[in-house]
Amino acid sequence: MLIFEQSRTGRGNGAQKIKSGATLSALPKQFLREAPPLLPEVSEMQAVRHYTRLSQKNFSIDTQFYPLGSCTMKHNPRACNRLAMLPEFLSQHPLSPVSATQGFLASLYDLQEILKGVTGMKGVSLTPMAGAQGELAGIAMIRAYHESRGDIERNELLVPDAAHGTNPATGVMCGYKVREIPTRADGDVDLEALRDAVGPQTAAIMLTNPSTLGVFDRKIAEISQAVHDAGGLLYYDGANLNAILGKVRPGDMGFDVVHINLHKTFSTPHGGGGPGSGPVGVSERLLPFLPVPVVARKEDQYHWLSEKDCPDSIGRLSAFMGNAGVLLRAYIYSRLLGREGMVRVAEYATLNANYMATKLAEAGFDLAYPKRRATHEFSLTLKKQAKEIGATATDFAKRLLDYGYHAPTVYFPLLVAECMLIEPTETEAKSDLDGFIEAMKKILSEASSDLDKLRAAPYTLPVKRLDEVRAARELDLVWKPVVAGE
Amino acid sequence: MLIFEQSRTGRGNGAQKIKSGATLSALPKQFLREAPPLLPEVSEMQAVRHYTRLSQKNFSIDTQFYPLGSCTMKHNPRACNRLAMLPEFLSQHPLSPVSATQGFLASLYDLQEILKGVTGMKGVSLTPMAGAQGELAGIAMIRAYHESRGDIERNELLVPDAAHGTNPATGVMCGYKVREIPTRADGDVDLEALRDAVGPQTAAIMLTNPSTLGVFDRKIAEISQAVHDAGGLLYYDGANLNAILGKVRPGDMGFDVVHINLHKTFSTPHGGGGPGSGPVGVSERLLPFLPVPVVARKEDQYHWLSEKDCPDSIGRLSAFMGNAGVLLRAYIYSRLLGREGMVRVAEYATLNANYMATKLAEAGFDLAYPKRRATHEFSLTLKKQAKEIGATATDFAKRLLDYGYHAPTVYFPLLVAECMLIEPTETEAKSDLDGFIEAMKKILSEASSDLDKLRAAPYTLPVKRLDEVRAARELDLVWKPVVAGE
Amino acid sequence: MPFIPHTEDDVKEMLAAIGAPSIESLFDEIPAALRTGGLATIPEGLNELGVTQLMQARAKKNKPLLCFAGAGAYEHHIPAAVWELTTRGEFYTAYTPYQAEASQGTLQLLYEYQTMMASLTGLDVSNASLYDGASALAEAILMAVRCNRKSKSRRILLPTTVHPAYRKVSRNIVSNQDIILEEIPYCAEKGAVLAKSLDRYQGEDIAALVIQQPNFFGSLEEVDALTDWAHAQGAIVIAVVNPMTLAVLKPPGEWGTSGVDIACGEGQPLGIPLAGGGPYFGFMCCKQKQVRQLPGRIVGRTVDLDGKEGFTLTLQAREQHIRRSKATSNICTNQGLMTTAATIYLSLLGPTGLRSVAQACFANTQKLVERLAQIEGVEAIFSGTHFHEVMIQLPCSAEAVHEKLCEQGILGGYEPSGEYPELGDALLVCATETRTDEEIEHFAVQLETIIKNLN
Amino acid sequence: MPFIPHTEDDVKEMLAAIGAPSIESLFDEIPAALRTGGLATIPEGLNELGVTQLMQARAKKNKPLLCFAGAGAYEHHIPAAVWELTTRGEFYTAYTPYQAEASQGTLQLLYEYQTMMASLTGLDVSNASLYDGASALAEAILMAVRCNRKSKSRRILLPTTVHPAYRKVSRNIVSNQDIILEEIPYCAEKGAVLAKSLDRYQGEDIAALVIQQPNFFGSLEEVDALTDWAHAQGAIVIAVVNPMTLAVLKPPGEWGTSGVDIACGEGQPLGIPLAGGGPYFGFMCCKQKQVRQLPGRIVGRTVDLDGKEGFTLTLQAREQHIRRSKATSNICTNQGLMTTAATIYLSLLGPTGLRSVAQACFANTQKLVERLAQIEGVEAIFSGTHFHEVMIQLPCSAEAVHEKLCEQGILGGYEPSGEYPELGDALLVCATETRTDEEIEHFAVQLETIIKNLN
Ligand SMILES: Cc1ncc(COP(=O)(O)O)c(C=O)c1O
Ligand SMILES: Cc1ncc(COP(=O)(O)O)c(C=O)c1O
Repeated sequence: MLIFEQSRTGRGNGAQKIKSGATLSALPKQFLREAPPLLPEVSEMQAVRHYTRLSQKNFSIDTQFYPLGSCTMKHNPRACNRLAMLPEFLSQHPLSPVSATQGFLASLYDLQEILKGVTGMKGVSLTPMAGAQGELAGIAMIRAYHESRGDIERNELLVPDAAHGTNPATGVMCGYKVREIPTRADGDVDLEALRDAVGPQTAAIMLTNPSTLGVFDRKIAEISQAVHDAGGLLYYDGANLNAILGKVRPGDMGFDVVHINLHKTFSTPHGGGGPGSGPVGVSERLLPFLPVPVVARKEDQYHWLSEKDCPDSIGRLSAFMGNAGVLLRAYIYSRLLGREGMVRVAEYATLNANYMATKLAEAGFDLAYPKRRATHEFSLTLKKQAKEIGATATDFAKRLLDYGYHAPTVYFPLLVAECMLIEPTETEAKSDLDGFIEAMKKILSEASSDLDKLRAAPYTLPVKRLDEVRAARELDLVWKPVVAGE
Repeated sequence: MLIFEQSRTGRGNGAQKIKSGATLSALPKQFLREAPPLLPEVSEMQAVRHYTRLSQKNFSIDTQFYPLGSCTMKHNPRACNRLAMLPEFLSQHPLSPVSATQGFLASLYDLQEILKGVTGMKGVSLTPMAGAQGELAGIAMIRAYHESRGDIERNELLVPDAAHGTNPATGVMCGYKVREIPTRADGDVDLEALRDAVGPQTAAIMLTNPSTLGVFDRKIAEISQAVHDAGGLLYYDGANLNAILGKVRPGDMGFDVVHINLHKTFSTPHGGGGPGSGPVGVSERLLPFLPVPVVARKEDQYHWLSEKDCPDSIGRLSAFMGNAGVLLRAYIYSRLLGREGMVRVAEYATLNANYMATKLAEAGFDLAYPKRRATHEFSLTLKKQAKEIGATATDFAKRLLDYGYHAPTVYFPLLVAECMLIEPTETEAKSDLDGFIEAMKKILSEASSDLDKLRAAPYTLPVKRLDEVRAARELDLVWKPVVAGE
Repeated sequence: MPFIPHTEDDVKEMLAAIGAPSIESLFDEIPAALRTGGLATIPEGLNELGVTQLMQARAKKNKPLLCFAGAGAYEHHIPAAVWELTTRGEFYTAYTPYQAEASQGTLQLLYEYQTMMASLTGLDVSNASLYDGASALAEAILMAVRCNRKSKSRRILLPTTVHPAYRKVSRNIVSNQDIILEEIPYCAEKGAVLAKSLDRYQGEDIAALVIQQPNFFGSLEEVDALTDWAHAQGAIVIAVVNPMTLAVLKPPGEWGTSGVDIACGEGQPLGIPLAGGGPYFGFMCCKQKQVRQLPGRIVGRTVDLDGKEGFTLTLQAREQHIRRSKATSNICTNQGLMTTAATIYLSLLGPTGLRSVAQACFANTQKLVERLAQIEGVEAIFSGTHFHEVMIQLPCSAEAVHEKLCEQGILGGYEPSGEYPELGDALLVCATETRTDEEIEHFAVQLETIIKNLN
Repeated sequence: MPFIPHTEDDVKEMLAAIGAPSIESLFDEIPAALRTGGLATIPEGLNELGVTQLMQARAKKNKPLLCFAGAGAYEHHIPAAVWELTTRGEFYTAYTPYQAEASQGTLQLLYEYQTMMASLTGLDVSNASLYDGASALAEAILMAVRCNRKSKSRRILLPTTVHPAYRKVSRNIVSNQDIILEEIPYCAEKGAVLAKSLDRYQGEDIAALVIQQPNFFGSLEEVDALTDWAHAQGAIVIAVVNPMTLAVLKPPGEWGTSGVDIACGEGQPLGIPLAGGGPYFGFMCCKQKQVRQLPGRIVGRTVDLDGKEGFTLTLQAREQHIRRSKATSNICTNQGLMTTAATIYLSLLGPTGLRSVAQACFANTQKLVERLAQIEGVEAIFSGTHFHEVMIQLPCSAEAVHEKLCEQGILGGYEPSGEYPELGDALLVCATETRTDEEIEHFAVQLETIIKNLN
């Protein structure tokens, strides 16, 4: 039942009514609203009950194994939330002067330093509010860099076909043409094709390494050289940074710009879709273009650098300081892990992924790149199952829900047919991996024995399989009250 | 699965490991433990997931209508929790000097005053930790009072047969013999029987008014006079105080002592069984005996009264100050309600109960006291259903769970056969009452059409009907690891 | 190990299954030459106790200020239930609801959110959030350019009464797409844009006009006239609004004769703590006919195999993960949790609660300005109708006053000299429903003293 | 109306259904003569904003102190997850799990709790909590008297090394049942009871002996000898223990040759905030053979109709709601939520985490005492082995020192002159794992200065 369907006109929640004795008679009528907005009129208990029950209808990391490839659904330590919500942080107005916010600024400054350390970059700006905004900042910096050198003919961005959709979308937002680079059968970028594509029109290449296929591109040095030789720059999409923490740094691989999804590698909670945070790091030559604000230190005092201090900056990307509270959470997480803990993230995430890949291959599933090491994630192709039995990646995904496991990412990357991209993360125990593997085996046998059943899964969730086609065709995006007599 | 079954030896949760570099070598070995205790070894995520999922297996006020008679399961406003958990309150050591705890003391003092106001008593002590400890304090004060006057032959306590089990149990703990007084067919205490029972041996009578039958004893003035005339005192069990807030006060009815269940009338959360809080209020003549500590005010400063200040006190009943945090929650609640809000509690709780009683009677259920007004609760007797169809109060209770409603109190009070004691509280909306009534009707028809199905309910909960007899016969109270080879 | 559940035995078994000699060997595809020496600059790990002590010490270095600042972020009372529910693990630690059947909680909530926002703005549909108010305006401008097929100019009129940071952010985000943001001035007396001042654009090709209501100065714009003017020019109208004020102010969907086309803004006033500037959330609503140009996620109601009501992400073909370079925006992760809080906030307040907040904000700022105006040399700069923010003139250095107020524990407002030098010494002040009469008096007394001492 | 969902229409419909003219008429069975005039002394209602402002102001009137006090309540680090989970509505707002099928969350958790407590104490079974440590001792004494069928004396030996408040509370609770609590002295040098000092009770009818370990002074008692002595006398042995210390100290179930009969104590160290003294929780464990005398609720594992594992309250025939005047205790509502927190706390710490806390407490107090002993005239009073609390001697008025320390923001410990005048000027100090080296040094420096100024 929707909250609106529990609403009754004239029911007030007195505890939230502010008594001001004020009227708005001073306001000319033309500015005023006539009919009240359609907001529910419920008691506090009705609201609490409604949203508590709704929450119970979600899968989440706190309740299920959630091996969503490239999304890095790992444990969100509770201390990060608790400490980022200390009253002194929550009550800080964004325009408070630096003299009153030294504790907050010190934390952001330290985070900048830590991110420099793990990426091997020379400067970091924390302001982008998600990975995609980090990309926007990064590509805008690349553009500003070329323009600052008068190198204005570069109008093309190279993007491997395995790239996340945000990469090409960002390119276009920054005014670039996007050119796709194919991937070889072994999962590495097709270096020949890249060499053919690269040229004086190349502004940059956007790469994820390990890629979203779940393999580490072994030719990264050659790629870097090819692009740099042509005067282009290298952009690192940090969505998979968790795979290589402390093992290899984007800076050492030759990248000029990197964004980091703090909501992935630094385990800030995904919140049912956000907020995230996408700090950007840059090499020396791009330093002047970093988006503001950035935190600087002078002796023991911290202060903001803004447009005035950074005249070449691509400027600000949010009204204030990006997703500050997410930054605090990431900072706390990074201190909980420390240097040893960060390396362990890469190590155990990789161990878990390789274990699952091996076991699932043994169970009869096809790895998309069977000859390769898995990184922190790996892709299966269910092409065989789809063709031979008629069970698609969607069917497996939906049925997994019945077994109490969230489905992996499906149909991404697009170049792997019937793809399942599986990322177990370092925080899952072997026993949970084994449980998932068992479920996959069972579903495989169900697929042979009772395909119809599989195709109608799930059965144990609040709803059965939803009609997504209808959702898009008969758009129903807001609730409307049933008018009496209709 | 139990948390122990997820444990693996050697798994450490590093985030909770304190590095002290210390050993216990300074401690003689005879003081030391040899084998480590059987505590689970799980990661933070495993613990979070386990207890989150466990929580989802509970019915609660936040998720269900929970009309448990006499237990007053009403909405627990979230501000009470949030504000009682402000860091300055949580971090206060109980032995902190009054100079450092004025905010805390002021709140307790105000609460004492508010409780005096609603009960009509002359003094209040907040220290008892639940209703039953309030009873113990109250009866101990009555005993101390009689003894202080040299009136030492009084060894009997009168308790109506409808009384809660804590009443007679408390009497015995205070060294009294307990004598039951019968209830008349109309629900009032049998005044004749009382007059026969009362005498020089009578220390006091313990009464709940409205009683746990869901009726207000109209002869309360006569009862009071009869007991007082014989030199006995009147104890008010305040579990149902919510029914009469602002309508009639125990003090005005002639009671000498009262306890208040803050976790009922003042809506502090029940927490799956506690904590509660059971402050006691007394009339003038019992003031010297109040348990300590009590908060006093001198000009604008608050301080504790302890044994030294109150030489006749029955003393302290807890190591420190009872359930202080519960007291803060009750205080916050009382300020949210205020005087008008308190009267409304009684009014709307009574409206809801009378509405349900009427509707259920119309639906074919028998009210235990059909000629009486319901108070904030009322009792049904399912004698007819049990006898004619074979469906017991238990069956109805279990089946209600399937309909998403917590069962009312069943088989209490004992004097009503197949009793269901229903207390909807003021915070439930008419639509939820109607839903419950509908469910009761459906179950009634199910009882006739498919008794077997009813008798095996519930079906939709994490477990089916549990074998309670086996639980008591084959005691399994702690988990034991399966030793390899067994 | 913190947060890693593996025992030594687990590791051994797993490596054996993989057939790898060590964890290290799993990284053997990384060219040795690139391998990192270590993370020397990263501090060692702390346990939770240590981090708690660290962050509590940091928190103490933040000095709480009595807040009379708004300028895009407002201190409002947030009912305790809002964050107790929002931080429930099932909301807090879920991902984007791609698997609809396993995400009905988040999805239904977002559908409710969309309904509330559409109703507040008086428009037909809402997306499920953007990053913040400023970037939402940038997205609205991009959307307007996409929607306005008739206009070829890519020219947007952007009054300087729009939040300065929003204008900058919009510029930074849209400028690489050859879009022209043309700033238009305000009336120095009213602190708002005069419709007649737009006469000079009459007949020109304008893609869109942006109107902020209440504007950055807290003044009310002539939204009806401005909207009608723009529509007459064939321009799209973008409203930037504070959703709290929409409890009482005319919703953008009703501005002028046909209402605006797009409304966007900052959702922070709806139950989101100030928190140093974020996370907040941007919202965007539009008319039904333009829904396919709306950026960001959208939830729709549908049915399951049994015909039972359910919710799912829909119109995903607008989004980057499907449409890639042709998407309406590159946004992926949005501000989901913040909309969760806002939805719960709005449910707890309801229409009357929200209205009472708006009224109290209006009344308190009124009181504040009246009280401050009693101080010699202090007065409201603009004569127009204001809502819950007012630009006041000071008789001495605003920067100095602002600093001294902070020393006294008061955040005295927003000091506009950087962005609006024409205003001289001024402060943009604000008193929401959380400010008491005593606090207003305290502010006034402090301000009076400071001015005296400075003069 | 706050928290009441009724609309005017609802009220009308409901009254019509009842057939009553008004809500007021529903109270017509209350004799008019008794009716309350009103609640004049109760303040008017505040909205949530108002109450928030009130309580925040109250909180600010509480002055935080750097805590070196224990004496029955200890500042420990509480992992953030503990209370985030404990305050989930489904735990927080559930009732006693009388309907087992609808309460499996709470019930399974309690079964886990019982297992943990039984293991920590080394005994067979545990109840599901009592009010607090002090009242748990009172209940243990009552239980011992019930269990010890051979003893007719109702005489309990209660060393004065047992927490003074526990002794008082026990007296207040049990004294109406003709039970005699006989206090026995401690060795002035060791700060503990000497087993040989009990020789004078040899052969007497003693129902039970109470032993607190570590005792109130933080000293370790000769628990083996004391237990064996008591058992030889036919007395029941009751242990009062701090469960945190049982990570490293010998569990009561292993004291002497056959272990104690009953162990009880205060659960606060297991994840419960200090909170001005409560709510905390009492625990009680005993041997299997005495489980039917155990007061309070007990959860058992059983099966459902399908044979599936499930949990339910059991042995309810001991309890007041069934057995009424013959119940083992009058306790009904207990401290359920606190045991929820403790169970989660213990799960997060595990055996090694809890051990590390115990070790750090031991080490920090050791450090503290060594550092304080460098101050002229300050030294540990007792020579016995102490755990994480120590009674120190001061060279000047302890009361004055305590007060001055508070003025400096330090809670310097428990000042024992009221309860133990024989100790002269003394302080019982404690440094848990939460105290840093800097804080210990700060305490020492302040103490030194204060002593200098007082002398
Ligand atoms: C590989 C990759 N790149 C970029 C992104 C975009 O990041 P965000 O969602 O934080 O905007 C994602 C997010 O899923 C991703 O997986
Ligand atoms: C009528 C009555 N009296 C006394 C009590 C005992 O109160 P408590 O559970 O707080 O100890 C109860 C609790 O259920 C009750 O309903």
